Amino acid sequence: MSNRSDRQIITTNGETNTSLKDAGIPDDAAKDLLMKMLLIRTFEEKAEELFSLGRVHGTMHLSIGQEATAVGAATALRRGDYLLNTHRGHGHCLAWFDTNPDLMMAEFMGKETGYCRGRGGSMHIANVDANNLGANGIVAGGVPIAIGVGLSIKMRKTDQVCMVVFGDGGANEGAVHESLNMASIWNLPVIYLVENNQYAMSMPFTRAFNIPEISQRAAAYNIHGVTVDGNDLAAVYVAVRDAAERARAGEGPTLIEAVTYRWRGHSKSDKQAYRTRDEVKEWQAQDPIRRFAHVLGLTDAQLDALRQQAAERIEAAVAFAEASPEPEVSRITEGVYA
Amino acid sequence: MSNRSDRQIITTNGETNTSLKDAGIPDDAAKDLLMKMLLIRTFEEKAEELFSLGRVHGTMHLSIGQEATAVGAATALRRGDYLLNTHRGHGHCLAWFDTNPDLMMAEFMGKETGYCRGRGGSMHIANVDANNLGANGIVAGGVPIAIGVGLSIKMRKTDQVCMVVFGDGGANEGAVHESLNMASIWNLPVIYLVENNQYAMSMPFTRAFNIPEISQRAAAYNIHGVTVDGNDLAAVYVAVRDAAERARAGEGPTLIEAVTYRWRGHSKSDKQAYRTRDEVKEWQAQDPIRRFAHVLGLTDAQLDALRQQAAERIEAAVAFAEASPEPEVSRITEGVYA
Amino acid sequence: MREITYVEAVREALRQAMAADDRIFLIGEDIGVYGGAFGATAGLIQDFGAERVIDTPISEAGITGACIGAALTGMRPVGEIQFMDFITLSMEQLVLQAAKIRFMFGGKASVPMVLRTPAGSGTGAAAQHSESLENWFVHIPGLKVVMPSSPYDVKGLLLAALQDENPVIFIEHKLLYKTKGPVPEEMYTIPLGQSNVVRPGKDLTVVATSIMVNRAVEAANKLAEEGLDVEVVDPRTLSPLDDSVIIESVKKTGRAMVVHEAVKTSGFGAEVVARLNESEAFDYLEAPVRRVAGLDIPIPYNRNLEYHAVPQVETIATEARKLIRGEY
Amino acid sequence: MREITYVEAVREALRQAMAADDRIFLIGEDIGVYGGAFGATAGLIQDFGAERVIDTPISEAGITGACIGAALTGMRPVGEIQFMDFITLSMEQLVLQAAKIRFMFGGKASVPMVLRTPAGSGTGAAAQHSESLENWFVHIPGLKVVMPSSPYDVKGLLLAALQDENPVIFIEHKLLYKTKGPVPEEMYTIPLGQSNVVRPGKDLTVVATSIMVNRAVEAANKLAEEGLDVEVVDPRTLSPLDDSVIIESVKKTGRAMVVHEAVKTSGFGAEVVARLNESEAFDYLEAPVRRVAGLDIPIPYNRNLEYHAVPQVETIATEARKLIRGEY
Ligand SMILES: Cc1ncc(C[n+]2csc(CCOP(=O)(O)OP(=O)(O)O)c2C)c(N)n1
Ligand SMILES: Cc1ncc(C[n+]2csc(CCOP(=O)(O)OP(=O)(O)O)c2C)c(N)n1
Ligand SMILES: [Mg+2]
Ligand SMILES: [Mg+2]
Repeated sequence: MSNRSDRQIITTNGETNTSLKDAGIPDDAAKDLLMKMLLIRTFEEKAEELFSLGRVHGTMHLSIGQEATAVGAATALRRGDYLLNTHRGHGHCLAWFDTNPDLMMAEFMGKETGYCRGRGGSMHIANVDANNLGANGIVAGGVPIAIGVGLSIKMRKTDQVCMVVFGDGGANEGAVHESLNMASIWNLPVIYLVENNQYAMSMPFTRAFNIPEISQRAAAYNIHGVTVDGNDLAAVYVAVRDAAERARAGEGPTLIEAVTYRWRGHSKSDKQAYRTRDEVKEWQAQDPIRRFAHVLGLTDAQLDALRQQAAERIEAAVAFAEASPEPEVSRITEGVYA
Repeated sequence: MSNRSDRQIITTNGETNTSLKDAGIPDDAAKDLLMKMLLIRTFEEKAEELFSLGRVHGTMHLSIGQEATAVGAATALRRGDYLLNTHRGHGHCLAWFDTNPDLMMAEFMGKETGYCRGRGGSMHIANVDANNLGANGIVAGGVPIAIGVGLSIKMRKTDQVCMVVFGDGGANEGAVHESLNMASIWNLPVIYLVENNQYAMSMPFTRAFNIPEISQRAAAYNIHGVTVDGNDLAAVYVAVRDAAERARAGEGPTLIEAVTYRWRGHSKSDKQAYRTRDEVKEWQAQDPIRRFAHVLGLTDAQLDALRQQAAERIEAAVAFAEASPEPEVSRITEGVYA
Repeated sequence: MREITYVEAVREALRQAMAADDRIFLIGEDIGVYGGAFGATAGLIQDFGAERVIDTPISEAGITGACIGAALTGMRPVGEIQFMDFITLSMEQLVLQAAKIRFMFGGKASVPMVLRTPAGSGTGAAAQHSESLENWFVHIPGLKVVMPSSPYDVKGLLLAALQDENPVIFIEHKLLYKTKGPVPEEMYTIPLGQSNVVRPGKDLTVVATSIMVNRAVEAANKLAEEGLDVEVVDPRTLSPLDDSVIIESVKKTGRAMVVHEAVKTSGFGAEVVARLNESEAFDYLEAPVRRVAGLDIPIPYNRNLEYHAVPQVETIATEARKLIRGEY
Repeated sequence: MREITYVEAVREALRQAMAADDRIFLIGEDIGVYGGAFGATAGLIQDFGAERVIDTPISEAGITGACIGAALTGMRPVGEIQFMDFITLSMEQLVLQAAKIRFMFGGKASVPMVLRTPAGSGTGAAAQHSESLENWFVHIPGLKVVMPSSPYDVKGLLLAALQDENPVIFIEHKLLYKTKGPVPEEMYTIPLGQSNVVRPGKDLTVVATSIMVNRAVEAANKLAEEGLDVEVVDPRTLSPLDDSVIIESVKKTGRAMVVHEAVKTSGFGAEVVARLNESEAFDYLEAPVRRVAGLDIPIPYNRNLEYHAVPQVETIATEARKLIRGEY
């Protein structure tokens, strides 16, 4: 048993990055990964801007600062695997297979051309054709669903895996307990990725938990548990890759805790009275994008050039979205039933 | 942390009983405890008889074979402490403070004189005056409620504790996860007593769990966890007494797993296709009542005499119940609102 | 025609559907060797194995999520919630996920799952094992709600539900399981969303659901001896509700009564009353539509109280008589 | 009189009640330093400390259970469910425990708790953050359901709920939080179970709940310019429902309309229609009672679709006009 729940701890100290060679990530591929992180960062910065300009309504949850977890995780999986995403899901969605930023931005802006025809919005973006089963407005809402995806994979006898993402806050929902137990007793090919970004809205991880690492809970179900530096792309990549290998080999689920930090407020209406500017600054010093650029040995100029490329791609997405039609009110009742 | 979740394992081998001296149970008191177990056994044997004679309707869940857990646990607590009980709760109810078998039997038979005026029945017997907050028809239904009782104790600054009982099956409900976590982070005076009687209806413990002991889950919340021989009254007594002491000292909750066995079917409609007669026989050989009588050095004749006394008390309860009036239909809508 | 019980009809539908479509599997508590709390799945694990008849831990939210995830990825799950009361633990997954996923995803996904659950009182199991919560689900767009009253209907409706692309809440009744009736051996479907005139009559329309259909028919037969001619309509599918049959019936009889076991306040009966008011039947109403339903109380344990908590044949007959004779 | 906002009135009621009764405490997600998702509890943790303003992990069933256990043992808990949608995770504790404990225990226990939660759409948060599920709870005996529409009412009703011995579901509306109105500074209560004539009129009775009361009054003022005189009745407490005021009003006006944001099918409007049918008001009805409610769809994200998913002032005015003019 103990061997099934041994935990490799990787420090969040920005200096100690997992080397790409150890991770088995070829340098040329690495550049694309950096680009993906930049795409996420610029998508969300643009989303923020559009929101403050009043060009989108509602609310949104930005994952700025958490890009390494999203890109590291998706990169370790295969086209055909499944994703169950969270309310803070722009990053995972953009990092996932075949995602088109145009359709994402169109959905974000509530347009008919969006992934969900403007019916879902930021918290519900899905691309079912690519087995991206959607973001979820309900904390841990996708976690029980992962049981069914895992069962379905087993029954269809494919070698797919299902990755379900949730937050530190979500980890305390009862449904997570039921899901982890069922995945364990049935040995399901499910990867539970907990993004521990230190807060659930205003609730600090340290007050919502009486344990130092969420991955310790894996032992309660006798499954693999591991805590990794969520700001170290290669570290996340390794953890998810290993979990996927085990899952495909019929060795069941893994609980991965990616330790990271939310740079922005929880949502647009957050005054952040629950944390200090200094704390935010400290974590920003570990910017996963700069860290990865550092690993790739890029100069600031080179990084800025890439950032510029990303920004252009996102501008194109905004242009596409703005040129897209609004949903027709006459079709408002469509899509309730099949 | 480790010291908070160290687990003393006590074998279920019938020969190794915890000595009363070690447990600090005086011999004279011990005799009353044996009597309590006999009262439970005879109450349930009578309940079974009344049911088969068609004199009660509905269903019931018998705890025959689990008496040591009920009596050992209640004995370790104080008048004024709280009990949240299960659907298989006759034993805990009879073992609790100030319980009157007459009113219990009357409730079981649906009479106006019953604890719940015949509205609740076997699955809902409560004696709120004695802080027995009731049995529960919902598996683990009392577990979230325990959080509130614990909070209330803390806020009222009393030295009470709350014991919530649930089964191995109940332990896999999501609400248990939420409750254990909240009790841990708030350090609540709650004792979680899991009666692992090897089955949840037809589901064997070994198939519903991928861990050898439920008490291991205490570590997921950094609380005390212990597994004891649920058929060894003194062992249960010691575990609950220690948990209560810690709780009163402000050291928070404990998860106690009492390993025992359900002799009867799950309910009256159980063909028991999921287990063998031999397995049942093996466990019956560890009859907690005989084991305790053995510890007390009683002869069979002496034990039978006590059994006779218990039977007479239960007969009196039946007589009281049968002489009691039925609830009046004209008062059917009473008690919905205060 | 061959007669079998309601529970046998459920089992036969499941067996035939599983044999015909290997995407279908069953998941729930004690549905394997135990055969289900009421025997609905008895023997199926022997026929189809533990991979397709899956016993679960006691985790209702997990069971529901398992159905949703499997349905989203090409399977046809049939979940069992052992008692309808426990569906209270599945509400988030059912209402916020299963019912809304298709709409939220712009119509680009579907969740073809069936959640079977037994409702109703009369078993002496008291307030936490006797719920009739169907109207909650009728209130949720995206869900279909089926409530069969006979062995024939339960087989045909279950087979139809298993072919439906939407999440279907399939509500059986504990006291109906042992009732017998003619049921074809072959597979057949009763389309969801078709009300059924169970007994024709001209003096009064009684719209009844689940076990109340049987009680309404019994009451109608009694009243027939008094020369009163009652029509009994069984919606069978509460959502989507086929009110055309009900409206036509009321236009003919001029009087209507709704009967259900669930508590009266904000129960399904209110929706039927409102539909009739909004329909052309309103002008044909010679008296206000009456609701005959469960008392606004939890189900009591005591057998006699339990009996009086929900409509019985006598209740229905008395109310119907009054309504026809204009004694209000 | 001093004017404050709806959310300030909620906060003032909580602050005054907590100062007066130390059995009262607050428990929920982000209600402390954050002040609640909509600011309802802002500043209370500073005044009363973390022992009486308890931030919880994200565990809605746990929050609800915490309220029940505390209420059973002498406290007066006020739980907050951050969005009404998430109450789907509390259903077992609310419906099978809180609502039934008193009855199941023969009337020998009580569960004096208040569960506050914001409902409704209009914030662009889409289908999982816009639910209006009040009618589920009206269907559950043992629960009380309150839905205040003004700053004055929300303070008086919340103070009354805090004195009630029963579990009360207290439903606020996100779009009402910023609305202003006159509110006395001192403590006062509005008894639960009293409907309120918000605007007198003689041509039509509009029964509206929560934010629809404001929209109905606005619509009525428009129609006044056309010489149409609409009476608006706000039940305020949906359970127990004081239908006497509604019935009297309809006997006077001869016409009735129910307006709510929740989806129409099996919504609270149906119950009002049924109550009117069963009452003496039926004979005064010159036209069938109309329901104006949310479309039978999940709330869409797109702002324009969201706007059209629920009744707006124009919708109410148009329907009222038709009803008065007999244009159906
Ligand atoms: C069941 C449920 N409860 C509460 C909320 C409101 N809410 C949305 S996000 C959030 C915090 C989630 O924290 P965490 O799981 O750590 O994810 P993060 O936002 O930090 O990425 C809360 C309380 C919700 N959406 N669903
Ligand atoms: C939420 C819920 N799910 C299912 C049931 C039906 N049920 C009643 S007892 C039981 C088995 C409980 O097993 P366990 O918790 O081990 O207690 P035991 O019966 O063994 O004492 C089940 C499935 C229930 N009452 N409540
Ligand atoms: Mg977080
Ligand atoms: Mg058990």
